Amino acid sequence: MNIVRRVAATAILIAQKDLRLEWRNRARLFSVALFGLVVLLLLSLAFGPNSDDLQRAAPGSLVVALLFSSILSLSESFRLEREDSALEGLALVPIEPMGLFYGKFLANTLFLLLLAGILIPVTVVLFVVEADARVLLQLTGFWALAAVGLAAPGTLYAAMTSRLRSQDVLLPLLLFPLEVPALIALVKSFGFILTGDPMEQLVSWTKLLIAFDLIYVALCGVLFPFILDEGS
Amino acid sequence: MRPTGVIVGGWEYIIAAYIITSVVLIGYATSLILRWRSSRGNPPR
Amino acid sequence: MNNSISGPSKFTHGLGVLGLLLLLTGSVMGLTWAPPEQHMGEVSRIVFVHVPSAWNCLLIFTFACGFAVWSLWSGSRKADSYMVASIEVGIVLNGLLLVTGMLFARPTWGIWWDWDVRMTTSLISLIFFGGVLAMRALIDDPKQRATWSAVAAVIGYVDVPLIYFCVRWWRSLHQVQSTPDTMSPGIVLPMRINAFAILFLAIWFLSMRASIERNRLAAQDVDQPDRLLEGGTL
Amino acid sequence: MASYDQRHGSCEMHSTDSITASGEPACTQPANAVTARGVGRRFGRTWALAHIDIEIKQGESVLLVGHNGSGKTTLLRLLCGLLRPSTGDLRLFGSAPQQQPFEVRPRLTLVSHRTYLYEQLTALEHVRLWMGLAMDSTYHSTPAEAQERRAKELLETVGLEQRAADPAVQFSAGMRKRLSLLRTQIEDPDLILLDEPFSALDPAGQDMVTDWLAQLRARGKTLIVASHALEQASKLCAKAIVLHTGQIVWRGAAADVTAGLLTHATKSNS
Repeated sequence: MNIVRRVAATAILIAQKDLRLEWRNRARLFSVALFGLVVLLLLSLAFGPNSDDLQRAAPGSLVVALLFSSILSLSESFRLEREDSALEGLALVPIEPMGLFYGKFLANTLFLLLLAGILIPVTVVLFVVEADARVLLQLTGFWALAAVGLAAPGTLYAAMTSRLRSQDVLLPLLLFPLEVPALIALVKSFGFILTGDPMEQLVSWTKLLIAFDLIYVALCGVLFPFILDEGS
Repeated sequence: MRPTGVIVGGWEYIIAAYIITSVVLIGYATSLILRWRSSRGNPPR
Repeated sequence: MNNSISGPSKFTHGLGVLGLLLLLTGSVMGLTWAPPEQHMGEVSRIVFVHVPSAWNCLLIFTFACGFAVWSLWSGSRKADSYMVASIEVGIVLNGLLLVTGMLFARPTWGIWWDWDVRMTTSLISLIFFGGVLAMRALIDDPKQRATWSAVAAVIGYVDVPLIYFCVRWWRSLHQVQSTPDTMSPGIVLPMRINAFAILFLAIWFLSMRASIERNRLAAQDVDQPDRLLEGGTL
Repeated sequence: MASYDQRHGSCEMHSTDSITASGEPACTQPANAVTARGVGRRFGRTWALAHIDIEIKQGESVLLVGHNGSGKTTLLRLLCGLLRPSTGDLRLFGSAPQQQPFEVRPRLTLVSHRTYLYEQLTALEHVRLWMGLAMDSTYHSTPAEAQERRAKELLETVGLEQRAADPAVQFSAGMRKRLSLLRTQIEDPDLILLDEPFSALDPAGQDMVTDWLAQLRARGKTLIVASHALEQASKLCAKAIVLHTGQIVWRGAAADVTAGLLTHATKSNS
């Protein structure tokens, strides 16, 4: 089997496994989403009760809630592999490291998408935003783009920090600064989607997000095998 | 600010900038020398 | 295992002294000899320390990325020591450029902080590379420490132009970058002198910091204990 | 220092030798399963293992004995490439486990005291995951029913067919051990490293493992067993190595290893 097929086959197996574990652990998705809801609630209380203020704060609040809950789910994704040193078992097989990365990345991206499915409608309600089905779909689409760019470095950093003390501080410390371009692009495009886009700027932000995704999905895949080598 | 649009004065900011720069650079250099001494201080067996 | 104590060469020490002298010269020239800029007046004299540290900060972070790639490629201690040195020196210059930038922003724009392209970008890079150093401090195994921080440094470095580009779209207030052609020679010369001065100083910093790292690692080296028993092969 | 440099020089020579040997297929001498020369491993400032010289031919079985903290687990982890030696030259089947993981690792497996299981995955799902990951080129082209059948057969060999649909979190320590032992069947390695294979198992399970390992041995597999259960383990292995504080202090026939010898060998060297 050539390397690409091996990576793809491994990635699919790992993603299947992760999603299955995720499904068995539905309580986790539930609690992560609940955390996102709490963030949204706090932000809407902080910016409210004036509905104009709320509407202006809606895009930023949604992005912050999504990022905060994403961090929780990402840091969890490698805890599973550490519980019984399963990662070591995978290294012995030996598994294609890139396959492991893209498998985890895929599962994490899907998980982040699920989060949006819960948090976006709640934002629309709490922040008194007018939104029809098309708007909701657009918001989800942009989040999907950002989720890819968040899951790629997120998976890589989670793999590192899960082995360190005080991982809960370190993961956001490393990941949030990195996500600034995605965050700005997301806030801007959410704003345009919710309040109209007279200058047609949405296209350029989409391009920026896609470029961000491509760079990180490729770069993190290349760098991941280095950090997997526990044989230090 | 005068109508000509030229900013007048502001020497306190200039002096602060130069003092901070020199303090930071000298401070870092000192810390490097101290750390270098201590890293050399317990020579390996 | 190289157990000898490592330190900068005579040439590097000389470069450091030269950097110090040049910095004094450039700064005195900037404070006295250089003419005030036509719009910003005397306050423009801050650029003689602000702009050179910004240039060198970017250059040193670029070094850090190069050393990180070298470290991943070769796994050598030397590469790792220079990588951590460049990150640390880069952070010092980064902090410097932020503070002088704020001191420049207050009299010219009337505010301490503005979310403009360069300030935002340099604030984020400061936080990120600080995070890399924080991570390093938590890893005990030298090999793992080298690999992981190199991976993080490469990813962070790639992010810098993305942030820059993104914030420029987001908003911009910073003045258009001046080129030497539009500036009077009285401003260009001290700026260049200080740029080289800080570069030379930074090279001395790098060399010192890298030596410290290598000395610390060498102090960890312990020779194999003596063989207790001569045994045949099984 | 000097000895390290000499050793380093000799291992360089060794590596060039092996490259020419692999370049010329005429050289038919089978490579040793394990060749360790002057291998040592350091954690921080302490040496967990030092001056390890081992040669194990293919098909041999070796018992690894020593008190807790004598370096048995570290040695096993070095041998399977999970750890890199700090010094010395280590080769498995003629290749360095760290430099060529894809040549070496498919040919060996480690049954650790950790079981490498996912709490929420069922026994059957574990087996199928391992089968998939083992990258047997035939696996992905095999029809799903055949895969399923093979997975169930494998579970029967460890007596877990009744619990195939239960998640690992419900398993007792012994059942987890049985499930993790299954890996030695799926990957069909040439070299099997076992860290305390008898721990956590009931007598029936211990007999199962003994029979199983005897079969593997009969099929010409190389076994390295680290165990405190001297009685069972010495039945399986021909040779024995005694480790004490990270060094080899005794080598000989596994049958000669008794608790008395262990105390004597380790005491006379400390």
